[in-house]
Amino acid sequence: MNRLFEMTTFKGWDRIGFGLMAAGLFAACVSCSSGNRPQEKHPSYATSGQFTVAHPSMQAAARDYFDQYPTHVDQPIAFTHKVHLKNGMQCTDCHKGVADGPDATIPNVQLCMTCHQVIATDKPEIKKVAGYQKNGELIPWQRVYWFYPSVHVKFRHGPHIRAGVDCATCHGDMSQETVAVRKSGLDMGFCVSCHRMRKAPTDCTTCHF
Amino acid sequence: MDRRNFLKISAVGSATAALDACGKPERQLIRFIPEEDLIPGVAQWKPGICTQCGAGCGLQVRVMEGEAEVTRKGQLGLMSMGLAKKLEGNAAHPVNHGKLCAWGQAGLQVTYNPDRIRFPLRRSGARGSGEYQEISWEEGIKELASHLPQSKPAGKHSAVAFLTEPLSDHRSVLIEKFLAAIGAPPAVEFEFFEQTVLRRANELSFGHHQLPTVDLANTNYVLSFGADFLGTWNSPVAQSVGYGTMRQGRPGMRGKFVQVEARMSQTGANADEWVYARPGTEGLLALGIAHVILKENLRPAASGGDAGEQIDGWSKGLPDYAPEAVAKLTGVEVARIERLARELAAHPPAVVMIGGASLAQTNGLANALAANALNGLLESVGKPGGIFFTPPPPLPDLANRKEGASVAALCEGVLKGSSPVETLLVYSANPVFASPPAWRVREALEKVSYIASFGSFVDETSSLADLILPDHSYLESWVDNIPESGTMQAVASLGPPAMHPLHHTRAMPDVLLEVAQQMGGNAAKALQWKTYQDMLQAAFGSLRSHPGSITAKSADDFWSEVQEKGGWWGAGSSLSVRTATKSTVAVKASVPRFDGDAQEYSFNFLPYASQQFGDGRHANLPWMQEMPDAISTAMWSAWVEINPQTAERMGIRQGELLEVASQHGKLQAPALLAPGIAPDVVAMPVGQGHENYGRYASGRGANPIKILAPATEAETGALAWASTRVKITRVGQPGKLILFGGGVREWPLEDRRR
Amino acid sequence: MNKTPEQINKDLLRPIYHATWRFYATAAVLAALVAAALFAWVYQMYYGLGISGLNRPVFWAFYITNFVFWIGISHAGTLISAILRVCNAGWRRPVTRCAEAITVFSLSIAGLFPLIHLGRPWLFFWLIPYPSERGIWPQFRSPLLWDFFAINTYLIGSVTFLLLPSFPDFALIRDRASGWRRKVYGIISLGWRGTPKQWHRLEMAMRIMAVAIIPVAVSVHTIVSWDFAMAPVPGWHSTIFGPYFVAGAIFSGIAALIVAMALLRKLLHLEEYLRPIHFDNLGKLLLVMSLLWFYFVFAERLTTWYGNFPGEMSVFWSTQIGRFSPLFWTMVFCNFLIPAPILAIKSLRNKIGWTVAASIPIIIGMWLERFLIIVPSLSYKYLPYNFGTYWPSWVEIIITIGTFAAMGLLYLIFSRIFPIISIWELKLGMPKKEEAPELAPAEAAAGQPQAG
Amino acid sequence: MGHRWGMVIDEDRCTGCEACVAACHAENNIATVGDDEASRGRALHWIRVERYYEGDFPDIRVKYRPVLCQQCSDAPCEPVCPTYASYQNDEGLNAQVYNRCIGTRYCANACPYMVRFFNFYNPVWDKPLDLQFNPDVSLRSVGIMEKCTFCIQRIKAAEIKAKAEKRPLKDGEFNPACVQSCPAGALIFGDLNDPDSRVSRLSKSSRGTTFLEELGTHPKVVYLKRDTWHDEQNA
Repeated sequence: MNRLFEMTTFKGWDRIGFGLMAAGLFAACVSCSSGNRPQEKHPSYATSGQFTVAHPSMQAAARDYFDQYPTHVDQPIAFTHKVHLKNGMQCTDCHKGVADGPDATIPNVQLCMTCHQVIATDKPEIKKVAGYQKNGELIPWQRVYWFYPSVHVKFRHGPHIRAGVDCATCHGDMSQETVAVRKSGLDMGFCVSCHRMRKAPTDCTTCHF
Repeated sequence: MDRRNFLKISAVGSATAALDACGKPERQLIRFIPEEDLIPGVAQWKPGICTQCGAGCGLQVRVMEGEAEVTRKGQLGLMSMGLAKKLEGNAAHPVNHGKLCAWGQAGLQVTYNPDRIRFPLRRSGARGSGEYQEISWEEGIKELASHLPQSKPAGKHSAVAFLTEPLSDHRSVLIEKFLAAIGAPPAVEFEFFEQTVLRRANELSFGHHQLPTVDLANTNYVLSFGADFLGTWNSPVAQSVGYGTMRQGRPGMRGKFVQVEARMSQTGANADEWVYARPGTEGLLALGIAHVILKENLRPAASGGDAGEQIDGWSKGLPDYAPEAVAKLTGVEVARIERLARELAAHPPAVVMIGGASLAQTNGLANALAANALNGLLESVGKPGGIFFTPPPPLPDLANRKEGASVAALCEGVLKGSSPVETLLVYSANPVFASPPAWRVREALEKVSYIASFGSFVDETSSLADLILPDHSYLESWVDNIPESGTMQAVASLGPPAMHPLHHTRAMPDVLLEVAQQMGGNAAKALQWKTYQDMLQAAFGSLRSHPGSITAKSADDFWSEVQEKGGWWGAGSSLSVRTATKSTVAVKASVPRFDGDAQEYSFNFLPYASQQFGDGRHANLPWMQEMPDAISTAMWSAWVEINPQTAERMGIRQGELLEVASQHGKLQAPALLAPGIAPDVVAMPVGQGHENYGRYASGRGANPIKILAPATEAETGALAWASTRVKITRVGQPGKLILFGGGVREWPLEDRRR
Repeated sequence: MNKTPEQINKDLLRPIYHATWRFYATAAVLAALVAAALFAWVYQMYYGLGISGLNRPVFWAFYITNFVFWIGISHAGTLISAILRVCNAGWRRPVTRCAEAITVFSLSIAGLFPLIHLGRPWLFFWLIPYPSERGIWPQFRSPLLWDFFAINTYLIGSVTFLLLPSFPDFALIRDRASGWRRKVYGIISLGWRGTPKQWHRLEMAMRIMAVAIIPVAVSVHTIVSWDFAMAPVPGWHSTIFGPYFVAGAIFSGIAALIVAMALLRKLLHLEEYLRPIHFDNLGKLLLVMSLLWFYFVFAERLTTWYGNFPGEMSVFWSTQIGRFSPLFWTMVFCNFLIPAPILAIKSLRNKIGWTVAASIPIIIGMWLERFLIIVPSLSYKYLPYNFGTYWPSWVEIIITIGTFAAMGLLYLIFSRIFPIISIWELKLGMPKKEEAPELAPAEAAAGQPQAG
Repeated sequence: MGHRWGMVIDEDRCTGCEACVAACHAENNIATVGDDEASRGRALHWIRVERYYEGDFPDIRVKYRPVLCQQCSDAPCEPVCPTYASYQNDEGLNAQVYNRCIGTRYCANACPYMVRFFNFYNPVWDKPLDLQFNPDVSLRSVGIMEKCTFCIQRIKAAEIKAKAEKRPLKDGEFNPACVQSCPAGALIFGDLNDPDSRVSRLSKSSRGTTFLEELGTHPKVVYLKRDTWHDEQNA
């Protein structure tokens, strides 16, 4: 049977609105947005934090229903991964949590400034960073990779790293990237196909609980 | 929250949601740089102490990164900080061995309660109007200081009173020193289910003015007179742990548990044999049993020891307490009294407990002494499987603390004008809610010219305050505790703050210290510590020289290790029993007096500590409100338990609204047909009926305390809260009784052995 | 009945050409009710099922009751007309089409309820087995999925069964009409020319359909009954449910048919066509079903009571003497004690008024029966600690009413589009009908047998 | 051989203190529905302590029975779910996949133990109560069935940890919230496939029964019946 699944990939078929879709969609978002709001994390959802069903808006609900995620997010700082990686930094230097924690963690402005006290202090972007630190604020990074609460997924980076999954598999080759963009939709098909390939468990409760 | 409300909220929710959508990221809250370095999603476990009841269980707090709305430099923003996510017992702690009760679990909702006071408040409206305005801590502290006398006026007490819940930690020391410095009388300790009687009895019988520790784990026979020791009495978790072992922990050995009471409690429900004795006659029954044991020479009278000496006619074999006589008074048949006596004697070690309503009678002390004497006779004092007294840790400050006046006395003084109070400081005690009407606490407080409260919540008492300086929650502040019972080791628990404060609050001890500094003079001299932490460090430092759980090279090591371990516990367990301080008169067990004559007020009224709310302090926790009570399965309700036969006789149906009237007031509550209650007794849980205690508790159910007679225990003057008689009338409309389970009798389907 | 084909055409096509103010009035009222129901449904989706009376333990109630009830009604048509067709009962001819119409409409209404009662209706399509990259299929062991297929099969089948014999009549209308009607009916009559070949094919198709639809119809309601019988719930888990439901379905179906026919007869003045004989015959059928139904109920109750399984007794007693007993005994009255005597007495049975009087209680009674199968069993399921009860909310009530209104509305509209009585079959039923198939094309086109 | 998680509940130890109930709420982000909803029978308690009376006053006894999902090996709730939201995972847990649930509530009807709970409304938490949410457990939304998971988040965490440290899981290394909290030690959790685990030894006790055994659901929760006291002297 599994062969069949792999052969037939009608992406997004299930998101074609059958008869009820309009009403359902309406209901989906209004009813959902009536619930408890998620703990605010930019832009609108928490992936490591709490999942709730609350949609901040109709639009978000529609996106959720159709499994659409924005690929490009405008960030407060034009951060370039390319340069940092070229200068011999490792992903884990900034994304500290990735090895042991479930989250990769977005670095604290303090961390940026440990180097940028001295390095490239004249650059306008760096000045902005310094500015944030001076106000005791974090840089309001916008999340690039996140899930809608309704997918009820508990993703942990740790096990994937230990299993030798290369960061690039999901996040693309960052050494060629400037500002991070969502490389893969990270829809369930994406995850499952890889899990099948690597003989990783495909039991629902591996990720959904 | 009712449905209409829900609909409203959801409507609003969706509206706001829609708005947010149009918002640009800039419009969202700024995010401060975290004050601690945490990896999201990775849990840390920090030690703490549970203060939900007096038992003083050790905690492990699960702390994880989360984002909370906080104000910094007057600006609202988000900050990633360590948040307590789950409370579990501290496995190393001698009292609770890693376990935790429902109240303890719900402690999280104290910290995260939406009704918490978030910043200092000064009264702006009339007293009790609940109109307050936010002020800064500096203002608050200055204002408080200005209302305290600089130093003791020659000769007499200054007119300052400090009202607090019973504390067995260094906060009490701090308060005591503070009050002494400003020449105020010692703090007035108040809680509704006070243990004065039992402490006094233990002092008389065994020379220990404290609650007993029962070694259930090793006992073979438990006879409990109304002690709800698995639910709300003394140190429930410790006792439950022992009980589990007593039942199934010892292969081939299973102790028997007999419960004597008038209303089947959650504890009584577990008894192998449940015995009904008329309320207040427990002492008689105990002596009746003792009589049989003595008569049949199952134990020598001498073994009664000091405890026995207290009882009139002990050495003569208690002639007045022949089973026949006792049976008449208690309603327990002769054969049963004799059988119980023989069983007790035949299954050492056997232990006797007394608590709850048996002590809250006019003859409470006599009952307690009788039970103690029986314990003595059974040679179960200070022996494995018997009762012990937890030795105090070597902390000199805590050793001899002065007893304060009672709330009743305080109020009387204020109302009579004999001892007026100008300034009253209130700390987490709520006498306005939990005192009989005859005490007139509210009027008394209204006559007090200035009241300052350290409460975290607005409740019936603190809503009368002129100034509210909100305390941290116990997860946010330095906590220590010296358990009075529940272990055979000397224990001094310590809990450093598990998380940063959520709101603009300050720990009460630190506030006191600061006030003292501001006042200067005696106060500043007496309280030289900068913070409560310093005080604790100094105090715990003295433990280092004593043999105990921690051996550290340097004082700093010791201090840091005490913090990691969550406390210090002394080596070995002392089984010593002091010689009693004999009372002059020999005690006679007797029948109690009740308020209201038996004809008109035909029911004994038994308030009892609710499994959900204790004495009412947990009523503002949604988890507790929605947790089904074990016996009634009720949620979000208050009810009157009445025997089904009686109900049938009076034509009362389940959930029907009843009016319960005593000589001192009346209340209305739905009827709950409880098969486990005597036909001439009605019972009601304490805890609901708050007028003003946050959104979850306010205006819900009725408060049984408000119809209680001010009757007191004859010897100790403690409130005899079980000595009121009431009459029941049908209101003739359904009450709001929410049951999770059906009111069900027999087991539905027979389980078969496998 | 001795009318010329011309008169027949006139009588039977009248409703299609002109409608009275009464028609529009009723239509308007019904439409309003349907709108109300739709609003209620949206409201429910907005706030969630909380606004219904559902609770723990009664997770199913009004919606599923309606579902089963309408499925039951749907057995009116196809099954009846098919059986009558197969055993070639002549008197069926005027009855068949209204019957088949009932089937189609009630079935489509019934089909809505599984969606209405979902917690998250906007994801209902996960019931449809389609391959996806996630490699997830529906649970084929679930009776709900069987339902999904059974109902769709039956719907398709009965629609075909309704349309097939309509083409000649469409053609008839087409040929007699002018203007837009001519166009429209021209299209929907799919080029029916009445050639012998077409007649022959039609007859053939009808025979096949008639035979094929019967097992489908039976299976549908059996499967619906399995929604309950498959779950280990006291009062549900019973082998008798298959036949029991089918019998009940036909029972309620016939009752509905009788009421519908009576209404049409009055409203569309079809007195000459729907004659007492039809009601009398249907009445006989109804009597048989009533007796059969009673037998099933009795058998089911008896075995339950005799078996005395504790889990089931609580449910049993709740319906016999307990909380639900009033409903239960009402049901027995409605389904047996009232109709059986009426229908048993010939002098009453052949009076249309009386047969209708016997049928209406049956419809109510059968609705109650579905309710009594579902709710008591859930209210008294095994563990007394969790016993509960149920009271419907306004939303559920309005939606229920709305579906009845929808039925009526659809039927009204139907009567404006279709000749409510199959004209050509009626004519075939008349004396000298035999040569009808050999009609000359020209005349056949008009669908008129040669008047001798 | 994989794990097969099971539980033993010793009714002789259970005191009806309901610590398990509170612990479960704290661990699993279970919503409190409020009094009005509760009175409609929509309160969510993944574990409850059932109370049954025996006899009449004054010779009356009570039987407590903590009831949570029995994690049946032949679960009636599983085959009836049309979307596979309710299924048995490879460690023998009756899993409920929230995102796949469309809310037919059929599973709840099929379950004889009444341990499945439905979100009739979207759960609402008054801020800042939501700060307490356990990030390892997802919040359920309106129209979704939820039930006891044996604290699967703890199971997964422990398994991941053990795998990272390249060692097998130890018996009693972790426990569901209810088991962890139970003061009297009435709840014992463990791997039934491990013959030496405490739970599999206890499950063979002569007092052992399973709940509604006659339904053939083969639960993985074993109840040890309440013992009776007998006087060795007189016996």
